[in-house]
Amino acid sequence: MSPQQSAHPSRWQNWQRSLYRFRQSGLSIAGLCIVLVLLVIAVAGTWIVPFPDHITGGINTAARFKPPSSLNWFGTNELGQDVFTLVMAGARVSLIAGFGVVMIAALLGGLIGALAGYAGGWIDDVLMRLTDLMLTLPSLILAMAIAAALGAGLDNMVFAISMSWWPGFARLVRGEVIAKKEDLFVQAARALGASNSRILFRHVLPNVMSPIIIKMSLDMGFAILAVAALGFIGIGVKPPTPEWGSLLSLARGYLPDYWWTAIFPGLAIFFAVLGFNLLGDGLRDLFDPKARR
Amino acid sequence: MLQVKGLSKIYPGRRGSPAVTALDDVSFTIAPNSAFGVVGESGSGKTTLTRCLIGLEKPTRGEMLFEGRDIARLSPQDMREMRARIQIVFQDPYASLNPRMSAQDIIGEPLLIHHDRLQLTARARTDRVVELLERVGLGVRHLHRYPHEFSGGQRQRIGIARALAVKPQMLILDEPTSALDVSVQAQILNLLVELQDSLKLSYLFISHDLGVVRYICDRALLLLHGKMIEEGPVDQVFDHPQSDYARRLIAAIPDVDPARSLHLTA
Amino acid sequence: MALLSIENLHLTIPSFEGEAQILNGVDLTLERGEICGLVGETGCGKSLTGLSISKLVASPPARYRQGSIRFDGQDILGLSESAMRALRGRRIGMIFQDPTTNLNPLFRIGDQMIDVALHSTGANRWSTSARREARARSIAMLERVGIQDAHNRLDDYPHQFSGGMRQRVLIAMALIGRPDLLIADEPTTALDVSVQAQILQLLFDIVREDNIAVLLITHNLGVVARLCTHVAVMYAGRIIERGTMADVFNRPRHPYTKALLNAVPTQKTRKGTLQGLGGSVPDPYLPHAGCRFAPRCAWAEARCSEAVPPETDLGHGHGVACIKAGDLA
Amino acid sequence: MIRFIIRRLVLLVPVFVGLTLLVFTISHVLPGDPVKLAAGPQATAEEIASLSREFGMDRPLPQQYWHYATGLLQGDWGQSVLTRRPVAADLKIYLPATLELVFAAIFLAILIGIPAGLISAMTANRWPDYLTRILSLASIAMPRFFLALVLQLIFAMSLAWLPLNGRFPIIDLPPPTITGMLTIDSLLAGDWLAFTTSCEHLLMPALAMSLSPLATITRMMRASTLDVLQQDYVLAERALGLSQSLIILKYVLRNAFSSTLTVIGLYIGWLLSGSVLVETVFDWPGIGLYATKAIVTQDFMPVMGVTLSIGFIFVLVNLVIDLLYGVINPKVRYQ
Repeated sequence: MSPQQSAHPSRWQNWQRSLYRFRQSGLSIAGLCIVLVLLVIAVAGTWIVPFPDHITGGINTAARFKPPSSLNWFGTNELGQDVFTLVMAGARVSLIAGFGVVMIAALLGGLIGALAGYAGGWIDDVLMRLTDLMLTLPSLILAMAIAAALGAGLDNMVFAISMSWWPGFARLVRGEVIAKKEDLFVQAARALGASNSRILFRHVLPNVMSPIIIKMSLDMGFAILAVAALGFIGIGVKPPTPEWGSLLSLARGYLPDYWWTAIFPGLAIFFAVLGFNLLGDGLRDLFDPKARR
Repeated sequence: MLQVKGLSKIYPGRRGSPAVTALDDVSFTIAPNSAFGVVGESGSGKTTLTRCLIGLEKPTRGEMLFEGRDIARLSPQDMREMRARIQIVFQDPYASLNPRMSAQDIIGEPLLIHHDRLQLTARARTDRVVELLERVGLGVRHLHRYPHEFSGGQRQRIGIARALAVKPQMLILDEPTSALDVSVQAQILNLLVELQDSLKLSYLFISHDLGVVRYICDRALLLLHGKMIEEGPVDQVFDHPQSDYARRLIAAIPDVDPARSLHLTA
Repeated sequence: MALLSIENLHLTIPSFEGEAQILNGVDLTLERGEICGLVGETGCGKSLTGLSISKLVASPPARYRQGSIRFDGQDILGLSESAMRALRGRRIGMIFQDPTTNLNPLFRIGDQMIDVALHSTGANRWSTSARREARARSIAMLERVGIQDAHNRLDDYPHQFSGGMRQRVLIAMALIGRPDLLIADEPTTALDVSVQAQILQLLFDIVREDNIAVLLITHNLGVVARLCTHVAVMYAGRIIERGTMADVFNRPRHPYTKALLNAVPTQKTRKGTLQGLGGSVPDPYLPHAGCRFAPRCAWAEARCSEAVPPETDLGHGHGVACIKAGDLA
Repeated sequence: MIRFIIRRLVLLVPVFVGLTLLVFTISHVLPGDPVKLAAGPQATAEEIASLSREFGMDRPLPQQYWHYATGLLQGDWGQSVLTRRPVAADLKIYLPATLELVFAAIFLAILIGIPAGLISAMTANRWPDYLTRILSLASIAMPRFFLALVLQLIFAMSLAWLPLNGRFPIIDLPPPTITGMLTIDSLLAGDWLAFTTSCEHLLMPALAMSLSPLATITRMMRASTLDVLQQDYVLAERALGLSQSLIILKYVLRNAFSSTLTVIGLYIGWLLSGSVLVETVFDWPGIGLYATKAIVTQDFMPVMGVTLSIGFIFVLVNLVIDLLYGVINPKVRYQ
């Protein structure tokens, strides 16, 4: 039996057991479905939406404030635009923004955390003092200040939020790297004469990936929440691009009689964040079965 | 093979706590193809000694001459080359293997690290790994398995195979069998004895179990709080110890001898 | 009637891979004044046997398929949790392996000891006189296990004690209720050799003075030889040899006991003479017919794998579960 | 113990200095010119120059920082370019309102979260555990501002049980301000009516803000309780015959709570910075609204004032949490 053949049973068996645990928890599956639905909407949004012209600002004042009906599933807003269309289009903005924030924060924070954790000594102190200071600053107000200064726009908003988001990753990665650095197999590698980069990338980081991935999926939800929050305060994306937060903020003025213009964007945010939270929770059990009893 | 002269290591006290003397003027020599035991309880300094020998820590005083060259004062380049000649096997079989690497990667890694000297092709490396697996009593079927699929004894065998990969002259064995069950320990001890003869290795064997040290080693050294209490051939150290600490320690070892039961001696 | 008697105990624990057969018919009896060493390698089920006596194994999910545990005539498995609690601490004491994790780090030693002392007499927790009396008893017990300046040390925290000292505190806690049976699961494994010798001596003195029974669970044959009066060798969830320590250690009859004793390098073992034991412990998830040691046994025959070998008595309590026991001199 | 506290207080000084430096650099690095905005679109270059001189904007940055930092020490937190009102005065009005909201929210979160986490851990994998887990996952996902809207829609607009917004009805007589927190002031003044009305106004916004920390504290408490339950000392305590309730309420609770404590500290910072969301829905006159107005007009003195005050409070609160941790965990105390 050649060596390659024997490879498959062990690795496959390993994944099979983890998938069994993932499938076992209904919540994680629900989370996965929500996230997949979101992805589909974000990608194919403009084609499958009933009133594509509304996305680019088209209005239909005759049909103002229609309650939810078979034609307009979520009713229409003050400009007669179909709320369902706007919410669907909003998914793309939120997902892109959320993904952008998490990626920038994970890369920047991860780098700083890994460097501080691995190098130790004064580098660790300096970087960590800076990270702690950034953490004490109120993240939302900081993001608002940066976004307002740079002017509205998706990329400015993503930059603004990620500036206050990276310290979370920095602290996580630093803690994990410090813990892993003392593991025996890392010392063994050092005793073998392995170079620092080899130790960091071949031994330390692969064993640190799972908590980072879990945090990234959880943070995706919270990043979407932060983007919507900025939109809600009016510092978000330039109209007419639809964004859940700004939709909700506009709709506030028309409560309680035209409640649907507010409820549906709000629910959209809620389900998006819930989806990523459930997925993150499921991944945590997948990677670290001890975590959940 | 290895000459240690007046080795001391003092850790500076931090924030008001007093300095700690981990090693105090330790000297011994290990002849080629011989096994030298270091015995001591926790806090006796045996781990510090290991870390100094493999260059993870710098000693405060003293020399460690390996084939005439002092390990502590080697240039990084020479140090890397030295690392291929002295290898270490750790105590905890579960923590000393990277959980995300297969047995092939683990054993093959030293061949990769010292590729500049060994110049082995990928095919040659795999053959070398399979040969090492068989030499430690495992086989080609274990090549692609991950650490969590091995028993404690099997993992320790992989640790030994990894240490042998770059054909070292000396192995430092840091309590290799104390985490294992009795029957598995016996298998590993026999493997080590056989490897020493066939590969002409010299061992620095660290343990708190006098029975194991006596079985494997020719000479032994007893450490207490970093100081050398006894040193000499195994029989002389264990049968006619000079210091009363050694006598008390040897008496305290629970030997599998019914005659020494508390019920009889009390 | 024996203080403790376990008869044909079967225990299974379900998990992802299936139903693990942990205990496969354990029989064990223990009298006062006896120190019985329950010896076996990792995974043979010795710790779970100990925990079962004090009904600390959570069932569900674990399930006792057959057999009984009788302590002083009471059937343990049938007892309710509150009835069981009345036994724990008062009639059955228990100590564990790692002293660094067996004391709650956030509480003073006194907090826990006084609670245990109050429980052992069933006194009212809130009455100050009961608490003062409990504190006095705790101090007396700490001094008895060799802790100086006990009344001050009572207010110290666990991290201010050495490993050996902490094990002494745990022994004091287990004995404050004057139990008749002490179950010790690897009590000295985490300790240095010199500290281990002191703890063994302490246990020996206590058994002699209080005439209590001790079940010592360990994988260290040396500790058994030093402290135990009787020994029961366990393999794959079953006791395969039992008897007085002298009988079993001087004239082992079961092949597994022989292999274990030969595998320990003693002061006199010469290089190369150590016989290892091939193979590995059987997988608890696979059903198994006949003697579970057969696959690794040098003297195994066809009939060994047909039926589970019954235990034969070779004279004054020296039982061996092996059909060839008679002729294995 | 006292030495431990003093050392920690001394360590705060560099943190405060670091904070002021960081906030100052961030607000000056950002583009946008508040003076031009404040002077209005038609203002001539001359008027803008005089205005910027008046506010010392023309001087080099290090000098400006020195002026600002020394001013801070004497209680002069700078002036708003637009309203010319001293930032310190504004903060004195708006900060207590937000603090009242935040502490009410944290109080609710701890009051419900700790027992809920404990119960859900004790009944692991049975219906109360599943229910709490689903509820807490949902509440973490619930955006505060959306929840505020929904609460307003139900309890204020349709059922009219609670006031729609605002902090205190203008018609009633507010209690004399001592701490600036209406509920406490009315209690101190013994004015029962004022206390009930201020509580009515406080309830919905506090609830909206507390849902997410409540859920997280429940999850943290559940995870740490489960972790503590697996520790050897819990098995040892059971083996000694201690009753389940004694073990849980005395021994497990303190261990589990000590690890949940750090989360509470972090959440106070999160609440302080996110208070604007709930304040906008309920027109609650807190620093969130004050900061947003300033940010939109790029009037960075108030923004710096708000950011610094939140930073200081966050640092102080975390110090208190660390000291509390030291009380619970003796090992930390002796370091």
